Amino acid sequence: MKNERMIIVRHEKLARDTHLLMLEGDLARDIADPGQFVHVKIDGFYLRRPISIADYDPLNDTVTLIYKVMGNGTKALTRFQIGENLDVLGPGGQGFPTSQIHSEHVLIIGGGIGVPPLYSTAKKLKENGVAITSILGFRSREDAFLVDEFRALGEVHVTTEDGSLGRSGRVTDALPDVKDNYQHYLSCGPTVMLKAVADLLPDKEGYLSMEERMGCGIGACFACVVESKDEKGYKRICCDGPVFKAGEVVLA
Amino acid sequence: MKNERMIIVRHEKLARDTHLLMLEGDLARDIADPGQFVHVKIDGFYLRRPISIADYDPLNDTVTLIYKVMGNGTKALTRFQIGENLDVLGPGGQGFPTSQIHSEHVLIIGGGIGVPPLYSTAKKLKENGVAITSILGFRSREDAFLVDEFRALGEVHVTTEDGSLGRSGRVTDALPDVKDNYQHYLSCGPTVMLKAVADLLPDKEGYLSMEERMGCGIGACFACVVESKDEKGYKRICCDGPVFKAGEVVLA
Amino acid sequence: MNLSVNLPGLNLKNPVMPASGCFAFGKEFAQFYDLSTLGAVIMKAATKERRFGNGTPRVAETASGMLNAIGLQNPGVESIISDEIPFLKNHHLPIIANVAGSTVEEYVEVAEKISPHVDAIELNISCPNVKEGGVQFGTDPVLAKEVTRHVVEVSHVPVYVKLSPNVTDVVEMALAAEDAGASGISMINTLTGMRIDPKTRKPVIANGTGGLSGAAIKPISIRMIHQVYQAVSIPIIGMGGIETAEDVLEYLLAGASAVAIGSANFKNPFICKEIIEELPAVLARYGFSNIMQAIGGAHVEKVETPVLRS
Amino acid sequence: MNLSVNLPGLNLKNPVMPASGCFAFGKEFAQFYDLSTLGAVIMKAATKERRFGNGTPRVAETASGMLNAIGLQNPGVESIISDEIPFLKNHHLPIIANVAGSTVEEYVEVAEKISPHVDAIELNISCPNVKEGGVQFGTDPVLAKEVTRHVVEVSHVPVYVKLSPNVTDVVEMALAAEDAGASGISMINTLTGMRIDPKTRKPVIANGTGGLSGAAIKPISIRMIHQVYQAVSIPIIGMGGIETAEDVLEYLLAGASAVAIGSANFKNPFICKEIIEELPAVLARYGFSNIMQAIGGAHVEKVETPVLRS
Ligand SMILES: Cc1cc2nc3c(=O)[nH]c(=O)nc-3n(C[C@H](O)[C@H](O)[C@H](O)COP(=O)(O)OP(=O)(O)OC[C@H]3O[C@@H](n4cnc5c(N)ncnc54)[C@H](O)[C@@H]3O)c2cc1C
Ligand SMILES: Cc1cc2nc3c(=O)[nH]c(=O)nc-3n(C[C@H](O)[C@H](O)[C@H](O)COP(=O)(O)OP(=O)(O)OC[C@H]3O[C@@H](n4cnc5c(N)ncnc54)[C@H](O)[C@@H]3O)c2cc1C
Ligand SMILES: Cc1cc2nc3c(=O)[nH]c(=O)nc-3n(C[C@H](O)[C@H](O)[C@H](O)COP(=O)(O)O)c2cc1C
Ligand SMILES: Cc1cc2nc3c(=O)[nH]c(=O)nc-3n(C[C@H](O)[C@H](O)[C@H](O)COP(=O)(O)O)c2cc1C
Ligand code: FES
Ligand code: FES
Repeated sequence: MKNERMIIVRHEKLARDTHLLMLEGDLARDIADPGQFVHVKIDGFYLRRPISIADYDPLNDTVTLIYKVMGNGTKALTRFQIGENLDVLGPGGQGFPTSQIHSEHVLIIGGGIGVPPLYSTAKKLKENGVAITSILGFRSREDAFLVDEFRALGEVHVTTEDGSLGRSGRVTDALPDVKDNYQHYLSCGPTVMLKAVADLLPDKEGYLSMEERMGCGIGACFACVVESKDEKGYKRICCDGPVFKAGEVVLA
Repeated sequence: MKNERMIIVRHEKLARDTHLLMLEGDLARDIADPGQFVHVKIDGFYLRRPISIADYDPLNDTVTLIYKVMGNGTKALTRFQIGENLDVLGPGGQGFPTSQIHSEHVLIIGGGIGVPPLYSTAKKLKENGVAITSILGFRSREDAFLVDEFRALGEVHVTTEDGSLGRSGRVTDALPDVKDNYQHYLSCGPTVMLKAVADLLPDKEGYLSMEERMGCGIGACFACVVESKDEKGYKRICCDGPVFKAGEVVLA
Repeated sequence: MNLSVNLPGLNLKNPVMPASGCFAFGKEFAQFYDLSTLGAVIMKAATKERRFGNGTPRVAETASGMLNAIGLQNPGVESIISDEIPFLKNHHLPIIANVAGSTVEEYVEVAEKISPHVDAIELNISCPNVKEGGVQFGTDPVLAKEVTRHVVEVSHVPVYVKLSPNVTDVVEMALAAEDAGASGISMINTLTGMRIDPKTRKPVIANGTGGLSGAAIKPISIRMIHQVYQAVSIPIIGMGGIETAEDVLEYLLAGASAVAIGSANFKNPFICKEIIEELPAVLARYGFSNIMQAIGGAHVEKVETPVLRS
Repeated sequence: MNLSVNLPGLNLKNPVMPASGCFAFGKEFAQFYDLSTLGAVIMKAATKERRFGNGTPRVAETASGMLNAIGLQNPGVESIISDEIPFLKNHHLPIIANVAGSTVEEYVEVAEKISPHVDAIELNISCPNVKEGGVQFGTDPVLAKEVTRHVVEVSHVPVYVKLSPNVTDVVEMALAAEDAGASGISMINTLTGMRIDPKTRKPVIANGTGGLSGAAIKPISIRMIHQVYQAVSIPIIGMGGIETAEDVLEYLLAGASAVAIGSANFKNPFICKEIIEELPAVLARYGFSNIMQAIGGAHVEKVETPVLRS
């Protein structure tokens, strides 16, 4: 893991309150798996903000983040300009173990701002010859992003809560539309969604990317624990996760 | 008094750790007297910083400040760029009452960063036909600024503590060099200096500009009081001052 | 949206007022906006005699806050009545007198004199910045009860007791005030703190210690109000680090019926007015259709409606 | 410059160590720098049995600080001895065990077990985040004295009692610890605070309240250390909001003989190392030729040398 000042090389709006931020720095070379995250320091805020790595290019030393404005920290982040730098700690945690997913077909299920980490994951799997079907859920048409990018990788089902794009409803409502020819599913989104997904797909092997408020982001403070079913009884999302095998942790 | 976002139109280094900052805004038109100050908010710092108005031009809506880096707030101020804006409250307090100083000759005595407010004062007096002699004291040659500007207004005596420019010593050491043909003296600098000056010139009418740590800067918190010899017993530097008649306040 | 809140002695058109000591007697702020915008005004502390206060420096900056040790400088209760209150009366808004003292007798005398001229008394038993008395009334429930009881007896208007956060058990102090007849609680005063200047090797503030205020202390105040709300049945005026309308809502949810804004007036002289203007929109944004719904809202068990984070 | 400080049980090559609970057992930070750089290390709290701790969220951000309610999650004293201490021993630096409990018996048992494996004990009678016990030991001098006495009796190494700031009179608590045989005082633990989320109308932290740490609390800690230094004759390990080498100097001047850095490790994982590197230059800049001159420096009356501000 590195603590580096990364240069902003792209920063643009993708959808309502949703921004793409491309950073340049050595840290890009340390990324082991898609689904890892970086911990970003924003001036004036005491705690760092965890943001998933949406894409990365170790050859050009770039890391792409996609973030949504949820509060004052992410709002302040929107004001940073190309050429300025950001204090970034990472890459953190365990991502989706793409090299160990020996599947023919994988189902991707992303909810809202849970979509970004799944993008580089899907790309990587596709490169490895895995077929991809995706379900992407958003609140509304204006919140949707990366839909075309996922279409380039395979079949895509979109859901919106208000029906303004794709099917009306939640990601789980689209599950019946998907042909049952996948061996693995990979999901990221709010915990309630992950739980609903895991409950509906008990027979598939799944990987879930979780979120929790973090202190250190490196495994030292025990802020981000989730109950697990192993002997130790807990996992730290920041270093044992954020990606876990479905069933490994207790989704409350 | 106004609370205004003023635009930075000039920002340059004048001497060691000493910077000139020219701001543009309506506030310039409200300045009644040289020697008033503005109260500047700097992002990330809880309290505003009081800075004297070194010069002002109500026709072009500009206010010039000269500040020295003394701590973290003034250090952060150096990073502001032309075109950015600053939250400024002012003009505050009572300046040097130039229109009431009916003198033929005035002695200006400025110590270090006490020099700036005396500049517009001296200019104004000169415009009113008053002759100016100045004593300007600095720590060292590298700290000196505005010397040429004061020379343009009249006779100047410079002192430096290390003797690297002008006379070696303090401003009071230069007093014997000054011909005793002035009726008023105006002084700004650290309180110990003001006291030494006032003690040495008991028979002259003098005006002293004082400093104290401030909370509100508008007269409401009573952080900046100094003992006075009137019935009330105190003066607030931010609104009754910062300029007082010598003898009006107790210089501890 | 109707922002009015009725508290003993105080019919507030909105729940926002400047905190004692941060607004003097209003004159300086009247140049920035019409004071009648305010829910009420809490005046600077009044003592029996004129006080000069502490030596300078009296303030110091801290991370997200400040220390002050003004030392209750004020012109004395009689001068406040004759020279300061008339100006405020012109603005037709409820006036709260902050009453300080070093002995029970002084508190009683000041309260007796000033109460006919104001709408409520804020009994300041919590100023950490004066050596002779004041503080121990705010940290000892027996003394707190005694001084409150005597002041309530002589006061012509309801008494709000202003609590110190520098205690092990703030609930015990609140209960003592309630028992003694207080009509409300005001909380919190400043936390005692210190900064040392490495250049001089001495405390920055001439008095040594000072009272910590500002955003830094908000979590402590919210916690204490949340505790006291559960224990007492009189209303709470909450304060400590309020800088936004969201902060006001956080105080209401914790259990405050009204709020006071102190140090933030120094950063932004318009702060009280701006927050009053923003408050209706902020209440609406979080689903409140009137202000009473918010007061104590954190104590009611609500059904959680988890929504898709999108 | 020689930065070494010798305290009971602890020969520190420099006075800087990570604070308990903010550094786990060192492994995570060992990837960033060589732990032997540190003056010492204070481990995460140890209890008798393994503890899962509180529900999540366990942290919340505040102005210049944070709240936490981890709830003393730890693998239990035996696992710490067998699985964690050996790693730290490899780095050849003094190790301090933070001992927690809910009963005197638990404190004693943990101290007895762990003390042979460490250089000192930090007796945590001040964790505000566990419901069953712990807190009252930190707010009641009689209980504090009792638990300290028993732990000192069984411990093989010097005991530093970690004080809570959530008290009316911290000096009384420090004296109780000293009387009971403590070799030093560690201060301060976190201040109890709360944040309420206007969206959910509930406390942000699952536990309700949490402990406030970070720069926000530094003035309170400095004040308390300044008070305690004058009252006790045992050394103080100071902590609360340290972020720079200047902050360390402020603590030394107030009366701390060594310092611990907590939450700032989360902002900058290199913070302890960087401060250790900067400390000699900072001490020199303010006129100190060794570290001992700074300790308690704010208490010595110095001649003021006013200089021309220029
Ligand atoms: C492993 C991980 C990966 C994430 N990836 C992304 C991503 O790719 N894109 C994206 O937009 N968001 C992502 N998030 C969520 C993101 O961290 C929060 O939206 C963000 O921290 C909110 O900060 P704020 O200051 O705007 O909000 P505020 O609510 O003001 O933040 C207050 C505090 O709460 C924390 N917080 C608030 N919401 C969350 C949350 N959902 N998860 C964790 N901490 C939170 C903040 O970090 C901060 O400490 C991720 C979270 C985690 C844990
Ligand atoms: C009426 C008045 C006019 C001034 N005019 C000028 C000027 O024209 N140019 C200039 O360079 N300086 C001037 N000063 C001093 C200037 O305000 C301080 O140097 C500045 O506030 C230091 O801020 P800092 O953050 O760099 O230092 P820090 O020491 O980090 O500041 C910490 C706190 O102490 C306060 N403080 C520190 N030194 C002083 C001081 N000497 N006076 C008042 N408050 C202080 C700061 O405002 C801040 O609140 C003036 C002060 C006053 C009262
Ligand atoms: C400069 C200053 C002076 C104060 N004077 C008084 C006072 O006279 N009486 C009083 O009860 N509280 C006084 N206080 C405390 C405030 O009223 C308020 O309780 C405290 O500052 C917390 O609110 P804040 O964080 O919004 O400032 C003073 C605070 C400051 C900063
Ligand atoms: C996440 C976290 C966990 C903590 N855990 C402990 C603990 O287990 N034992 C303890 O004595 N103090 C604990 N503390 C308190 C710190 O050791 C320290 O006293 C406090 O945080 C103040 O220092 P700081 O402002 O540098 O963080 C914890 C603090 C934090 C932020
Ligand atoms: S955030 Fe500190 S352990 Fe995960
Ligand atoms: S700074 Fe508040 S009265 Fe002068």
